[in-house]
Amino acid sequence: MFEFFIFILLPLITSLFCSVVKNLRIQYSVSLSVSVLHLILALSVFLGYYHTNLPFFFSVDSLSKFFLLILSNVYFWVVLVSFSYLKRPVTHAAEKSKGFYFLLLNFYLAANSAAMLSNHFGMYWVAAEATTLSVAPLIYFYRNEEALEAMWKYLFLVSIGIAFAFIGILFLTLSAKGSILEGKQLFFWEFIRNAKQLNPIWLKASFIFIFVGLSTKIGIAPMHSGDVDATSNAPSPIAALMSGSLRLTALMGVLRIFEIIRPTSSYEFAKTILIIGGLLSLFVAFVFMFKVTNYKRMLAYSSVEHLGLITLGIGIGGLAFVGAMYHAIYNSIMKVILFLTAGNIHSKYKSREVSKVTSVLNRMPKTGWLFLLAFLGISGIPPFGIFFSEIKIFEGMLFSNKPALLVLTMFFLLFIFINMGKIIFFMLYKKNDNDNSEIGNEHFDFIHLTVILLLILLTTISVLSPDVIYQNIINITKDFGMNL
Amino acid sequence: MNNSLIPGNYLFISAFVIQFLAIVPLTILKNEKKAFVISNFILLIGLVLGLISTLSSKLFSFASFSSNDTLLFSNWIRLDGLGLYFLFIIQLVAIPTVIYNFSYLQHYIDQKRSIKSFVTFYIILLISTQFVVMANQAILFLVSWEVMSMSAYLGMLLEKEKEEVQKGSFYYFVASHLLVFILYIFFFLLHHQTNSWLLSDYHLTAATISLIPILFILSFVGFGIKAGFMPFHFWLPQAHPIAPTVLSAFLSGVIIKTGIYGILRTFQFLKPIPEWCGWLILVVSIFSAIFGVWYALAQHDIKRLLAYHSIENIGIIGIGIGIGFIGSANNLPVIEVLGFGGALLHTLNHAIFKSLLFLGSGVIYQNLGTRNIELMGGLVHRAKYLAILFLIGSIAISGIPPFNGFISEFIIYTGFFQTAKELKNYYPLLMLLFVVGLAFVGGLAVACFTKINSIMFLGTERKEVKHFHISVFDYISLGILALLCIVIGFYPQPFIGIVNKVISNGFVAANSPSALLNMNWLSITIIFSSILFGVIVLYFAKMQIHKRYGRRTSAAWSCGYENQSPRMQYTASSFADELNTIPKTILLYNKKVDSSKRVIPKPSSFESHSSDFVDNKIVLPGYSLLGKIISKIEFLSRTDIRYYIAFILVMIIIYSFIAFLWI
Amino acid sequence: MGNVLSILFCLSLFYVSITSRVKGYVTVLQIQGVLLSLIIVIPFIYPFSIYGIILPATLLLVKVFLIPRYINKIILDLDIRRVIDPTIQQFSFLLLVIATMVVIFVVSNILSQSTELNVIPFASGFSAIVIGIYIIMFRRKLIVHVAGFLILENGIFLFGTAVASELPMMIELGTLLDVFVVVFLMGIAINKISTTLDGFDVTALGRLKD
Amino acid sequence: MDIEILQGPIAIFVIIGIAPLFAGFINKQKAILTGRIGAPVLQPYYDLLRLFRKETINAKSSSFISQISPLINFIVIIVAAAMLPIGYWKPLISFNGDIILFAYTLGLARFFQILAAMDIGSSFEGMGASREATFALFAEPIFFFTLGSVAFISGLTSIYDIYHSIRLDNISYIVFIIICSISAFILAITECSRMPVDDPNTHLELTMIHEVMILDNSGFDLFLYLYSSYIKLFIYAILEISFFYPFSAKSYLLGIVIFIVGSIILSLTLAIVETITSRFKMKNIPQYLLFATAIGILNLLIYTFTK
Repeated sequence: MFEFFIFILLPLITSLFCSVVKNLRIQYSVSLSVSVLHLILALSVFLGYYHTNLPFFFSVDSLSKFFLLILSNVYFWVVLVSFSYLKRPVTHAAEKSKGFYFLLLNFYLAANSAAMLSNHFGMYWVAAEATTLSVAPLIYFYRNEEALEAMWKYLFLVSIGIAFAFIGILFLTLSAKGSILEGKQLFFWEFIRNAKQLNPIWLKASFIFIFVGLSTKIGIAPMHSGDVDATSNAPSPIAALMSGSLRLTALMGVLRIFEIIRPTSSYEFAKTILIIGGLLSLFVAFVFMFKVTNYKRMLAYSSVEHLGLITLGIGIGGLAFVGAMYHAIYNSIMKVILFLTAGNIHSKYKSREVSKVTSVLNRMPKTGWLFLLAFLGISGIPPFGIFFSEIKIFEGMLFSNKPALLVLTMFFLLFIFINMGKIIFFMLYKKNDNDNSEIGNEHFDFIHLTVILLLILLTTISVLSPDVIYQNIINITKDFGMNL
Repeated sequence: MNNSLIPGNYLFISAFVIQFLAIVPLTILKNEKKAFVISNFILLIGLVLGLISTLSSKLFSFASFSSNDTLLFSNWIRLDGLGLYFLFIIQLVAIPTVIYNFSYLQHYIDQKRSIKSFVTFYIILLISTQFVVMANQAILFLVSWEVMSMSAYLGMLLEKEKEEVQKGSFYYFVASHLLVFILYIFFFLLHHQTNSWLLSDYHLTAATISLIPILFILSFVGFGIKAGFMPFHFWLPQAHPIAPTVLSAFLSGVIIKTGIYGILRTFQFLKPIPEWCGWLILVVSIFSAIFGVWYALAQHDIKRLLAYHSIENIGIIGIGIGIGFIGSANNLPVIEVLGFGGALLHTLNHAIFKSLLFLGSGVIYQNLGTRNIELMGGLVHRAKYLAILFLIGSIAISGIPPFNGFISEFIIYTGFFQTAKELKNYYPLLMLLFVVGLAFVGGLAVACFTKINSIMFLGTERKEVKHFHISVFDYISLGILALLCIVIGFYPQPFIGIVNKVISNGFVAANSPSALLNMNWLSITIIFSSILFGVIVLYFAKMQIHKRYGRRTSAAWSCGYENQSPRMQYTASSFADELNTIPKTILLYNKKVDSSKRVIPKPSSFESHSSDFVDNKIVLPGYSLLGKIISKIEFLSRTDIRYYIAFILVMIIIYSFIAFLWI
Repeated sequence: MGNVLSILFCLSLFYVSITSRVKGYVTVLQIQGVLLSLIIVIPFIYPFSIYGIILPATLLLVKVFLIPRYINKIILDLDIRRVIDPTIQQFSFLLLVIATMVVIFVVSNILSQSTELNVIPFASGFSAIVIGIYIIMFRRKLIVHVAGFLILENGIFLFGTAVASELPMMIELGTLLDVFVVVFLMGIAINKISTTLDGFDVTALGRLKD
Repeated sequence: MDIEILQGPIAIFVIIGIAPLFAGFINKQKAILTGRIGAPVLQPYYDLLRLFRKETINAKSSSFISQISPLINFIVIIVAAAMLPIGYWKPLISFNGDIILFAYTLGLARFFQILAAMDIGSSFEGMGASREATFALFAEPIFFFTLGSVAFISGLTSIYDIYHSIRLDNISYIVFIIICSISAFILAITECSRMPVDDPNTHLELTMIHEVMILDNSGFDLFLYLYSSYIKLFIYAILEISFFYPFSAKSYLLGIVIFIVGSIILSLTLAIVETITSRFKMKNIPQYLLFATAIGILNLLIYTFTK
């Protein structure tokens, strides 16, 4: 019960508290302490120091504790920088948003934790929808036209998507007709245990609907647009939160149904669908990297790419699945780094257009170098984790029964890398005649420190590759019935 | 003692620790200059210790050497013959560049430019490069490889505000990422076959022989991109010129050799290699060599010219490797030894003279502020010793006796002759064609290096030089390298011995034939010495004759043509014009002659320009074609949300259809 | 009884596809709310249970009173022109709707042979889902989009009753609450869009693209 | 035994000594063929002596390259000469692979020659240097297609061994050798700047290659250059003559006779060729050289596939 309190109720209470107490500093300190508590508990659950016993529709297995830790970690860093982020001068309209910021953030934490920990499809659905609702107003933080449009699109597209996911859940019920599950609750484990008895047609339908519906939230192409709009227009910490954890929350729904479908005859079908989805996402990222002129959108497409890669890895299975799980952690941290540094750039240049952002390395050397390192990291350069997870995915793909996909994937990744590099290097080095580039009078602020800490964290966990993470991922693969 | 390092691991480890420590002053000291000098000094000590440790290994002593005693640190590090040899090359070239840094980076400090990041990346580059050749674990190898590539990339950014630096470094960046993808597949396949990540475990069994061609192609393309073989070279002439000189020297001298290392390392577990692999390498290499040097001839940018020469020399090394492969395929250790021996020695030689030339050109660049050789001239009157050092490097790189370039080319030639002799039939014909190709390359190299030497150093100054300063560090670093050129040229025996030992440790299975050692090195030494001796004697004789019959200087006669001006000298463009016109379609060589034939002529001008074929006809058009195709894909970039909602429905229908097909 | 109500539901769908007034949508939403409440309340009338009445009552409250009123308020506040502007002719739209419904009913019938399921509510619900999407796809007004979304939600609800899913009360209420909040947020957004972007059409939303 | 050791040094002295005579001989024959009396046969010696005694003048713009280049040229040419056989006399330098050393030492000479020409900073010398670099490049393959192809066929890599491996027992091999010797003749013409590639008689034409490179040399420097060019001419003559050593049937004496007779016949041939042909256009020279290379390739092809 204690963990239920910490994970779900406490953030809810804090959320209420934030609606009452209007002092931003107090809100910040309370939220930060909640996030620390959350992180500590998530970590101890993950490490097995704390044995959980959650009530109602909640329980913990290897997958949920893994994703919960990712969420908790990302959330902690986002909250950590939030205050210094909020201190920055914004427009008068956006000033009003600050009051809601921590309220919604805490609500988000509660909803997302609930989604991660739920063991019931209905509960999962409600919580996942609640995360959308908590994030949507945050997208509108700046209260300008773009933000409004992005919020509308995100809200609308994701709501419809998630409604489709609900249809998928109903199909799942339908598939249980005539089995011993009929009339029972929609608990994950019940379904997993009795998956073989489910009606394959409805199961497939359920998978399709849940996957397509949640795709809007994960950002799987071609349902990615709402996500891209939202992440590119949200304030950077929120964008980081969305890329780092919200997408994974949605992915978890897909993973659950995938886990159910695994022992049945539809397994291969589900894998194919996941592979198609992943490849489509890579393709979309590949296409848009040629066109994109807005660096935050570029990062959003990078998220599409990486979630696509994770989906692809899951679809391939085996070693690629392990790689995908690693990718989930590394990508989440990397995205926080990227969005935070991009946010720094944005607050200096006041523009998201690449053409207006020039010679970043001269004008803000610290941010510039960190941004460069982050780019290297996200494109799979060691020692930043993505390298290690990518090679696992690649290896898995090479020795799956579809090695040709590897060539396609590498082709996409290479051109994504080239075009992303072009944009980022343009920003970093290009010298504009107009700017009187005063060299390096950027002082070291809190966000730099955070980013450096994150880079160190990422490098440490990717180089040392703690056995506990590996063991947990192995447990997940065992849950998914894969032998390595 | 089962360790290839005779003094044990401590010296070895401490060398690396000290090299790492060199980063510390950069992070804690505020003063740029102080931090840099201290750090560079520590780095130098670390490298010297490393070199001592390498030199005291069994490879460089009389101790016998078996491949069993090469694994260290739970098999993650392997110091076998090949690894130690490349380690030696790396450290040997790194030391002069680090010495050179003392004076070179001073210029940047004077310009108030921050060099801390550059020095940091340079240190990381040096360390990671050493790890590349020592790594015995595939992941460690890949990580060091990537760190090496990326630190080199980051180092290139020292003058990042320049357009050409942005472009060139980007080429490098993309190429190094591209090749890593190929290496991934390569190592995955090996891992899958042997179930091990250790390079030393990679022995293919009979069942997996069918994989050898695939593995070979992967390795050749992957490592070939790094090495800069001709169709894959497009990044090299873009990237090397724009890097800071020390870095270009190290890139051209050492980093591209890691590609060669990779190919040679790969060969160790790709046995039996099919013969066509050798032919493939030979053809690609001769192509690289000829066109590398031909492109070089058409360049006016000294560093780009040298970069193209790297392609040429990689081609020559590749020729050696190709012969070695053919020897291996035909089970003829004699040929194998000659081929690999030539390749390995040329790798060392090229590392030496290429860094010598790059560092020399860096000195000129620092003083004149330009890399365009058309604006130089008469520098011999300013810097005689620099001219001599540069000349030594030039003669060496052209493969002309009496310096080291000749020695390795000589081995490769002998390899050709030997192949023709051992494998009768049609081999003599084919081998002769390659020999002629190689001789042609030599001729082009002579044309090219006479061009640069004469345009840069000889004649009169085309552009006024205010002052020309060369520091003592420049002389030390260039001197070390030039001395090595001379030593290997005049007295190659010890180096031949080392190369032979490398080959017998891991290349040729049975007791290796001493084909390399049996060549007439003594005659070569004697002949070279007698040439030197003869020239010296004749020089003194000449002095005496001048004393007797007189000698004076006067304005050049030039058929009585008076009022010569520096601008009337032969230029680099005109020197090479005739040669470049011949393959102008491949060199994309175009001239712009603007001369008026009126009664009172206007000023006329002549320009020539060459651009890279692969880059301009394949890579860039390919990329823009892709971009064009992509821009046709409009349906994805709609602003209207209704389309995306329609996509949900469409995807559900498509997926349902797939599901329907599944039944 | 459920089947009759489902058919009435289908009729409301026909109405919604030919009406050209925004008000018509609100009316249809209210009717559908009532129908849905009736459908779920039937099993609890006899024997009567208070517990079973909670959900239908909430549903009635949310779908018949709160949401339609809220939408009406927006329509009045913003003075949205009463006429919807469709992108295709009403006639073709109706044809499309009919064709879709026929396909759905036929497919459901085929599917019902392998599984025991209640064809009429199932197909009606599914039709509502698809027609909701159609409404969004072929109409420009944002408020109509919201209405389309609500029709889709209603369809899901009906569909849920057809497959007899046993969701716990708490979760059912949660879903209702979620839907309500979504609509609430959408309303706010439409308000903002009409003031800041000067329009209540999708065409006003064209800034974000690549 | 003692004589064998002495063979090498003696051969070099013979080559160095006779070389100007050979050049004088050609000139004399040319003069006779064109109906002039011509300079005496020993004229090259007189020229050399005259130059030796003259004051040396260096251009102001020249550097140390101009000082050492003639020396290197001279020494290197002598070293190259030391690898050549005279009859059955073993040359001073003879080891496996000396054919490569031979080609590359001449390369060294050329390298410095070009540098020395460019050292003056005059456009005349520049032009000559550029042409020298270009044509030498195309001449290089010819060398390998003549001597080199024999080497590849025989599997030997020492010039002495290569020439003495030639056997006259196989008709296709004889044809092969004859064509090789024709190629070698073209090579000699090119490398020694004779007609139709270059005209050794004129100085002041823009059509010059070799002569224009040494325009600004005088005195002892010019002496060295001139002497090296005489030796070079003779070296290539020997390369050509040596194809006929097999007729000597391994007799020392007959070998020397062939050497002498061959020299005379070759000088006559050169004189005739120079009399009856005119210079090619500059831009046609690479084609001409490529033609010679093509002969070499074709020759080797035919030989390889008719065996």
